[in-house]
Amino acid sequence: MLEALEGSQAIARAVALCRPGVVAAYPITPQTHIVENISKLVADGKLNTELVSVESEFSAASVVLGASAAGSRSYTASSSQGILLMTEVLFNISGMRLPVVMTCANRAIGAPINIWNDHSDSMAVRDSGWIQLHCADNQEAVDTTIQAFRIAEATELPVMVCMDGFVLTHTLETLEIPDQDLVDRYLPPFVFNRMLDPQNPLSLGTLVGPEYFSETRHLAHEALNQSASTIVDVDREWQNLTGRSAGGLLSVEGPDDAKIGVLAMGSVVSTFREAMDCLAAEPAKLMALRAFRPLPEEAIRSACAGLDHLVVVDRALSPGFGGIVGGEIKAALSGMKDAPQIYNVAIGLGGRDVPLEMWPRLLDVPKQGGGFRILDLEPAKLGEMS
Amino acid sequence: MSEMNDPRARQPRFRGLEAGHRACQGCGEALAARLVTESAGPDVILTNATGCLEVFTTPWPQSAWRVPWLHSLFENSAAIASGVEAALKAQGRRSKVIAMGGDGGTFDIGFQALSGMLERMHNVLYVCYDNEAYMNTGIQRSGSTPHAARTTTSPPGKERMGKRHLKKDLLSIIAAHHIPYAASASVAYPQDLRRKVRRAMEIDGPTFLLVHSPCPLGWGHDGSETIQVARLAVQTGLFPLVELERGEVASVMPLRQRVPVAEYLCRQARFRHLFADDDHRAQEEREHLQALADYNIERYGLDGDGDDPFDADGADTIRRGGPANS
Amino acid sequence: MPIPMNRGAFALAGSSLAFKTGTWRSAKPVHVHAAAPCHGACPAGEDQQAWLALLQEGHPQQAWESLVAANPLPSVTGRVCPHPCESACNRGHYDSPIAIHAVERWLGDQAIQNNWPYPRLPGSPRPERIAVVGAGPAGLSAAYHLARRHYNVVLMDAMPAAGGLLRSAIPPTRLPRDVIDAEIRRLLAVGIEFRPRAALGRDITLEELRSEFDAVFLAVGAGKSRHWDVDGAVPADLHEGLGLLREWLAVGAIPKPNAVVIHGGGNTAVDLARVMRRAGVRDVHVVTASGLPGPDTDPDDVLNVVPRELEQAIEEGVQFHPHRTINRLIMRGSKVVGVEMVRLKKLPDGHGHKARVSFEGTETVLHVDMVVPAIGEVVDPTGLGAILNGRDFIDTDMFGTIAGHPGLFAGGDCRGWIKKLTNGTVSAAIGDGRRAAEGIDALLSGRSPMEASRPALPFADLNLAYYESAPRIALPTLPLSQRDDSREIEGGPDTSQALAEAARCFSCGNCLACDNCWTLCPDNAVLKTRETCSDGSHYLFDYEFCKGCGLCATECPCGFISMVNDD
Amino acid sequence: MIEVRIHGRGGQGNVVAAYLLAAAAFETGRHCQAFPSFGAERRGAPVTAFVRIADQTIRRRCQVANPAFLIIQDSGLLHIPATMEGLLPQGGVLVNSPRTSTELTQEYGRPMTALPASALAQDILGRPLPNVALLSAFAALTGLMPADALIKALAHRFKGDILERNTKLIVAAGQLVDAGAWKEVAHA
Repeated sequence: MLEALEGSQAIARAVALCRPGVVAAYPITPQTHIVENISKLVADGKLNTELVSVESEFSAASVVLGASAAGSRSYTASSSQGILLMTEVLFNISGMRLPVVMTCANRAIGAPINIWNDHSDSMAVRDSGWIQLHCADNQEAVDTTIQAFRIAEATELPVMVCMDGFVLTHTLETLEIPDQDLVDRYLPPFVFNRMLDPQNPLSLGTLVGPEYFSETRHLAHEALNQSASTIVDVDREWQNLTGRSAGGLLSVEGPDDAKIGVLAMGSVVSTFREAMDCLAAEPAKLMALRAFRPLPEEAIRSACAGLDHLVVVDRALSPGFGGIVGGEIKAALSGMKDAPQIYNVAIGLGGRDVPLEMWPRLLDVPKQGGGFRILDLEPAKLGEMS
Repeated sequence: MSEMNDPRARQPRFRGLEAGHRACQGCGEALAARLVTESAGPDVILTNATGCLEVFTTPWPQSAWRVPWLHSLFENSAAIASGVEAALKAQGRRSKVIAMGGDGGTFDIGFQALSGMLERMHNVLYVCYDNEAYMNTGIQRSGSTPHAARTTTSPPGKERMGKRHLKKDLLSIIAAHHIPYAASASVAYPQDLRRKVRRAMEIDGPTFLLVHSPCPLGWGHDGSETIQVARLAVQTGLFPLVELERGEVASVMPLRQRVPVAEYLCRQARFRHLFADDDHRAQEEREHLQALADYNIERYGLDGDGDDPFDADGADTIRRGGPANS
Repeated sequence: MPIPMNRGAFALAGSSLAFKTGTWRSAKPVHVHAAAPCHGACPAGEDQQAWLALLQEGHPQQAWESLVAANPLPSVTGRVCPHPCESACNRGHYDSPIAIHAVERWLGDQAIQNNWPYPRLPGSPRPERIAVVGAGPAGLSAAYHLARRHYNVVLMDAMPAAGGLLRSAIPPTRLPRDVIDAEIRRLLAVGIEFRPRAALGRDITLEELRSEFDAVFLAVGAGKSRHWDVDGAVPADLHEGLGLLREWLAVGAIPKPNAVVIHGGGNTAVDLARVMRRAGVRDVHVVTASGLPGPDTDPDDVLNVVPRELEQAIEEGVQFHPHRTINRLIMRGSKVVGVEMVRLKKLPDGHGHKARVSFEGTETVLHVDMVVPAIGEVVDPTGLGAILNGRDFIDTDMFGTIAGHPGLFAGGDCRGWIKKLTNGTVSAAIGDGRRAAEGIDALLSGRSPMEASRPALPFADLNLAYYESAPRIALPTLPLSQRDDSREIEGGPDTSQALAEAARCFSCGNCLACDNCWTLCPDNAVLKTRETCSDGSHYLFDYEFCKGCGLCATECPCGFISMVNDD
Repeated sequence: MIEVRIHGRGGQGNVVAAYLLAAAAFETGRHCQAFPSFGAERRGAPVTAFVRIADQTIRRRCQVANPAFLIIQDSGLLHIPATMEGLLPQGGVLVNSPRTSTELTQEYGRPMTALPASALAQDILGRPLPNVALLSAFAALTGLMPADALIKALAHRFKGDILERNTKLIVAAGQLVDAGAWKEVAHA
């Protein structure tokens, strides 16, 4: 049914449709509304789940780790510092191959403290072994949340659904919330054969020494790589049911003969989609990278075929290196025949507004050339270099 | 082995912790964990903080546990136990969850998660194996390390006499959570320990057990003396065995006769510097520890009144065929 | 093929059993089964700990059967033995020793009351016939142990009834005659042919016995008083102690001087002193070179008397003069009017022995009108011929073998002392009889005799943390005013007392089945068994996993476990 | 697409106003988008929220820089230059003020529509919450939606007495402005 809902509320509804056994909740701006809305659904008897209101994000992650190991579909959400406080546990969850789903309401990382949107948080846990899926709008966020449980449980890998803080979480907009029947058909009950069970007492979380650790890492890497096909399949199945794709691994819009492309993740994609339509600018391809982990190298390469220039948009940066997505895309295209020239910029850091006019500026970047830079930097505000 | 066919399979007790684990000789923690899991029985799910117990029981592909067991991190045993318990509730399963950790994982780094678990009233028994230092990393001081004890991060020297600070009074902090049941126990009193585990198992709600578990390596005593040392800790009053219900002291193990703390200290290398003849600080610190013991005795009313079958002298009396007080 | 890594690196329950931690061990625990000190101290060879254990388990008949496997006369020894077992009892270092004699007496009396049959060892009848000469404690014991082994035994004695010095030298106040009668009657019923009124040298000769029997055990006792004088002086009307006691036991007559000094430190001296005192003699003195029991007295130097008899004698007014000897008789004509005592001690002589040294200047005088020596007896040579060969006693080894006389054995009071085996007590005689039976059986079976010997468990090897102090039972004693010459002075324990006393046993060196090792092994390397293992415990060490920490050995209450190098 | 900016102070229900307006637009079958200016401001500080209303899917997610309409919940905010910033020249300004539209228009040199929303709310709700009254006036001025759509949107959040009083307030406020005065701008 089409509804006008705040993003956080929509996510809470989507989570409820997935019938999680355990939800761990801890507040942090801009994620708070999600757990508030889930709490309200539980309070109103609309969601039957064990809601554990923990004392920290660290425990939130730990609770869903334990609950998942005990065989319950488990969900939590966080942001920013909260994601970083969870870091240790996040690595653990994936290392133990537990199918936890978490929403990351993307937000900058302090200091200086900043509560607004960019991708610093999910980028900081890039290597934690989680699948990371980015959403351009709240419909994608709803659909991806439901898909995430399917992906997680099929692959026994945790999935982080990344949605931009405020820009999506706090935006009321028109979207479709699927029927419970449809979700029930799409998402079968969770069965976990490594479940903690006195009838079949396994030990989970063992110590692995040098003689086997490389193999565990290899298996983790392979598991992430192989999850790509699951992500595609699960999205295709969703599209067959609802008529909507949430973007697979990577979606591409724009004329086939365009010579310039822009690759971006998250809500800026949505703004750029409109900009492509309403602003007069040269023909360009817009690549919406949904799966940052696993990074779909093949899909990116084929999307880049025929391009002369590719502008990679980062919403975070690795000081001393540059854009994180940019760096990865360069690596992904390395050695590609007729690879486009790659330009990397960061924009919209810490909540800086990304207006429609950013689109032509991005298309202008190859003309200016140069290495990585923060495109919407206002040099006047820098003062003395210090 | 020749006497009977596979007697291990026919032991008249449940084995939660199997042989083949890699604890040091005479490990108090291994013993405590064995006793706790035996008393708790098979219908449990364990969580385990990082530490010796986790390391020596589960070097992949082997596990010494015979009950489902989950280890995640150093500081989250209580939190993952919360999650397991929530899942059991969600699924309508009734197994008891037991969270375990050492003193580092309980008094210090895992303290917040523990407090949260207790506050949320999860149906979890938390067992802290208290060996009074970070043993897994090689004997560093923790919040539980007793005053004046030597560790590698509280070495005695010209300016220091071991740990400067006091052992954190964790039980009082636990008591402040007003949980249904909390108790201290010792490996030297296995019957008492078992009884406390059974008691905690019966309660639907958060319970806490602090088990004094000597570490021969860290404390500097022979592995064969683990029980003796643990017994002296109780008999001196340094480690009082008490039971708390909703935060109030419900019962204590009385001391039939006070044993001077020096008898406990002198058996352990971690207190050796307190017996240096030519150091006036040594006696001062010994007296300090004695005063701490006396304080415990007074505070909990540990002085016994005559011979009591459940006092520190009578509690583990044996008779032919088994313990006298079982 | 390496084990393939699985998803999330999980492990299966109990899979650590594949890791054998036993390889870490440098010392291993073993069950040592040391002897309880009571056992080591018992001249009869009883294993008191073993039968106390059976009683603890609630099996009084089995306890008695275990007891009579060594000593067939528990009702007797429970009353008359000076119970060195109790002196040795480790519990004495803790609170007070187990009243072993009281429990022994209770078991013996229970056996009589319930007519429990003496068990025989498994086996089939033996064709050999064995003669036992003398039906005192040693003879009775040897006959019984041989009969237990299915030999044909003929027991002969010069007297009309079996019992020897039990009847002739021990007052009924200590050993009621119905107890002797009942126990001996039941013992003989095991299958012993008793021939009364058959005295060696009078009715039978050694040669006859040797031709008629496959082996002969001589237990003729020491019936002749040892010669006594003081610097050659002997009172004209000298009566020696054992003679007076026998006469009193036989006909009830006892001399009644005003004051008497009895010279000697054994049961005869004390029994006689008490008889005379109760008969009305005003001053009864006992002069002995030994000391009274006490913390400062070396156990080897204590009066060889049942301790409670000594207490009762003092209670009754007998005056003891320990560490003294008679230096001089003060005579008026041939009649004694006093004795001069001097203090002495047994001190090392520099050659590994002890010699009596008297101290000049410590002389004191006792005014008495009678002196009775009770310094012991020697063998009556009648009928023994070359066996005695002019000596006071027959020389044997510990199995009663007499060198140069194959098939001939001796034991009891008639044989020479072997340190630790004999001290002239009933129990020692019973032990002699038992070992001689082994010697005879070994000879007739063509093997070497064996006597199991285990080191005694020192007190320090017990772990006292596991025991509770418990008072020793107090036994009923006849009040002074009611004591006469016939009523038994000390009563026995009732059932609950006997059981309570048995429960006090530390079980030194022997498994208590307390579960401590099983409970406290951090490595699950002690396994409990339903059946008793061959070593007497209910536990097995699983050396595949035992790391050798030694916790079980430290925490074994009774010293049953010890750590040995694991080479 | 119509873009609206709502100015207020923390605690005045600024975001709720934006959400309500968008939800009311949704009730008329339009696409909508509403979001706050994501501040960390506490009660009393000036805050902003944005509303977009369109017939097609709204994809842009940037802040509203050039609103067609301003809804100003506190006339004191008029003194802050940022309040009027970017307003389209022909755009409409609705101000919660006890003063008259004429007075405000004269003072600020551009057309302003005044509504004594706080007083009205105080009368009807018992609390001086201006937002619903302003939304009602806005709906009437622009003709973007009937009062019913606003009441329906409110019904998702409130019920019973509160809903009744707010309904009353909506009706009352709608009557105090010149219905359809901004229609042209709204349909431009």
